[in-house]
Amino acid sequence: MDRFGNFLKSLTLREMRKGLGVTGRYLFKRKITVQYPDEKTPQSNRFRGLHALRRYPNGEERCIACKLCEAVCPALAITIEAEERADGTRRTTRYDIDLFKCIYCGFCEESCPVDSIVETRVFEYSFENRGENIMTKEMLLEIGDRHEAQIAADRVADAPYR
Amino acid sequence: MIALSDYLILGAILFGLSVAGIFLNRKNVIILLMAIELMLLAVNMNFIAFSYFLGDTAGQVFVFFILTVAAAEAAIGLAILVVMFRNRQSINVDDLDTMKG
Amino acid sequence: MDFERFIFYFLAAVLVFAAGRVITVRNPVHAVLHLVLAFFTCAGLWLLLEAEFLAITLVLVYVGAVMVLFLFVVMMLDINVSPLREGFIKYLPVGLSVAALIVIEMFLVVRARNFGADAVAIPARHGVDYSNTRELGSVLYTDYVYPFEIAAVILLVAMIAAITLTMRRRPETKYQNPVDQVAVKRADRVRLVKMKAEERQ
Amino acid sequence: MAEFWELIREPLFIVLKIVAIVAPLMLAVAYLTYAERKIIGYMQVRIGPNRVGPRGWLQPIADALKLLMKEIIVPGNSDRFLFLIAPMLSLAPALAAWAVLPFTDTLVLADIDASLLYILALTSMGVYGVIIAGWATNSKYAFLGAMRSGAQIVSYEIAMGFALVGVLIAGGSLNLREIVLAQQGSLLHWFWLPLFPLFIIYFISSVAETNRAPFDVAEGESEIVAGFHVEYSGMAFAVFFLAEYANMILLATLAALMFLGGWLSPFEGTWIESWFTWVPGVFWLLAKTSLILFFYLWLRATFPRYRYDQIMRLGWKVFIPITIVWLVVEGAAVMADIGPWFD
Repeated sequence: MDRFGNFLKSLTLREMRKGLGVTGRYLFKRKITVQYPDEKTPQSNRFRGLHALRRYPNGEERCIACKLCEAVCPALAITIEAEERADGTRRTTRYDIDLFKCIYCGFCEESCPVDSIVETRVFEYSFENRGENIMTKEMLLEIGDRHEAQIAADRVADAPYR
Repeated sequence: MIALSDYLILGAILFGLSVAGIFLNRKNVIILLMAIELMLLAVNMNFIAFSYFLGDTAGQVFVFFILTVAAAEAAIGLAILVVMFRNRQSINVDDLDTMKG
Repeated sequence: MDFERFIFYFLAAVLVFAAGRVITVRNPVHAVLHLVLAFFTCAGLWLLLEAEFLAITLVLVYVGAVMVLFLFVVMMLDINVSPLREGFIKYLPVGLSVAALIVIEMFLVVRARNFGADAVAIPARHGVDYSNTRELGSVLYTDYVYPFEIAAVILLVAMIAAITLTMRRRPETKYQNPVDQVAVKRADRVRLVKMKAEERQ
Repeated sequence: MAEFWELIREPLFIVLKIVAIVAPLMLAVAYLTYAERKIIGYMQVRIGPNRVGPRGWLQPIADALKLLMKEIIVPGNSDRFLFLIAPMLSLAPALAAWAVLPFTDTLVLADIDASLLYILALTSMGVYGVIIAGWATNSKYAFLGAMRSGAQIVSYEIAMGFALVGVLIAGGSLNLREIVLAQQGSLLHWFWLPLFPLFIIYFISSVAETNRAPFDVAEGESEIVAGFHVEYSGMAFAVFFLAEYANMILLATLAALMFLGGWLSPFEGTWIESWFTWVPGVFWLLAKTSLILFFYLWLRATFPRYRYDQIMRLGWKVFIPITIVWLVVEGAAVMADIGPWFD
């Protein structure tokens, strides 16, 4: 009897009709598409996008070339060279991030003792030529300057959980 | 207008070509099968030409039967060919020599 | 030269060309495709002879089924062509002369003096309400009904023969049975077991 | 001059009629792709293309322009001539079959007697484009796809042919126009009702015949990339695309003609019939065709791809027996003059 029931079920395409019913219902459901360039989904303040190097309010760059980020980077995307400056402090002479290697894990941000290297909310960027994927120190600092207000606000908002 | 002889000569040329094909490709079973198909086509051509010019449907009925039998022949021929290839990795007529003694 | 004549000579030329390529071309796949062309042009010629049903059947059965079978076999079998071409040149003179002999003999029989327009009158075209299919069907299902049934049996026999010839059971292959797969219920695969939690030591 | 006009008048008219059929067909193909993307998008709670032109209406034209401007790459070691001719071989039968399709009682390019047979013959030609493309490309994926698709098309043609035989028996003619006229009466006189199993089988086989989801193992993106047309690009690829959709429209129109009463009004024989007398018959045919095309898209949005052995099993072990059984039932019904259909 069970076999016959199965036979009848497959002959009358029961499962197929059920499936069609599901898709048929969804045809009339409200669409959840976000029209991307016009609308955007909300971002978390922990969003990990393009990198930036920050400065102190007096304009001095934060990075002290401790190379913790270089050491922790699982993708080996960060290259740092450092020298002593005239005033005796240690600062980087080169701070490169290869965005093709970077996996945006955020370890550099976590490891940084002075909150210098951070990942910003910027995610809409592109390269048109080879070599543009290497972010140099100047570029990173420039991004940091541009988005400092947002970066600082995100750090403050996230501070209770750290 | 086109006379009966035109169709018959065309059929004769087709037949001659397929005979030549059997001579030339005497080792390749597939081409042999195709030459036979071509030969049957020539025969069918004559049947239909006669049927039209003599106003008798019987010729077309024969073509119908030839088509069925030829289709059956082609199916079995190809099946044999596939089995032969499976056993000998070749479709060369010369390799079929187990009965030569 | 009227239009019909032009069509006839054009199709005949294509047909002879295609047939010639079938027997001379190196690659068997090309040979099959030329044979398809030959069948197709032949169907065109049959249309000139008011045999619509058979012309369409030729395309349906031969071009659509039999030649596809040929193509499958030729493409799937890994055939080494070069040893099969041996003797092509050697037999060329013999083959051509025999073929020429046959054609000449036939030509002597069927030439215009015996079967030309004067010997066999060209029949008038049928009217628009003439149906070749109906005509053929009425003959096929009355006078030739037994041969027709026998032809059906022959096809059946051929089908069974072809299947049994090429079928091979391969015991090492594993099969799935979709019927069983579909019929499976949750209860067949999952068993929920009630267990008491283990005592803490 | 007048003589010359006499000579070319008839061929010229035929060419004009062909253009009048093919041009709207091409447009329909273009907008079928748009409808497909929109409908499948809607079923997946997306909204589909909406950027090019108002509501995305120019999307198919943008796609066509893009494909036109792309380069046709011919792979090395391929059979160049066959490679280039294969797309045309798959498109030509799909277009040629339209010659015998009647749009209304009088509107048909060639009202030949064996039109259904002609269509069967031409649709069986379509497999050559696929096989030749797969072979000429000289690529393993393409060849695998071509073999799968060839076997599938040939197998499902049998089930489809049997379904058509049922229609022939019911209509008593091979002529499509007469088959439609035999369905006159009302909605219940159409052949979908007495031939319901054949209708379903015809529909599913036509999905398999056009290699569409859920029977699209021929192109199975996840296994063999795109099947027989992996190596095709630009316009050559577009022609394959065109052929697939033209075939879809052809088979849908055929279904509308054979099972859904073609250009006959669905309100025939009911009390509201007189309200719809002003609607031209072509409209009903188009509406029915669109309905069936919508079902194609619905299927694609719903079902996952069949496995190859399941496809073969369905074709040979399920469809063919069912059609044969139903042919016997139908034969008995014809002998017994049952119902409004077989008297």
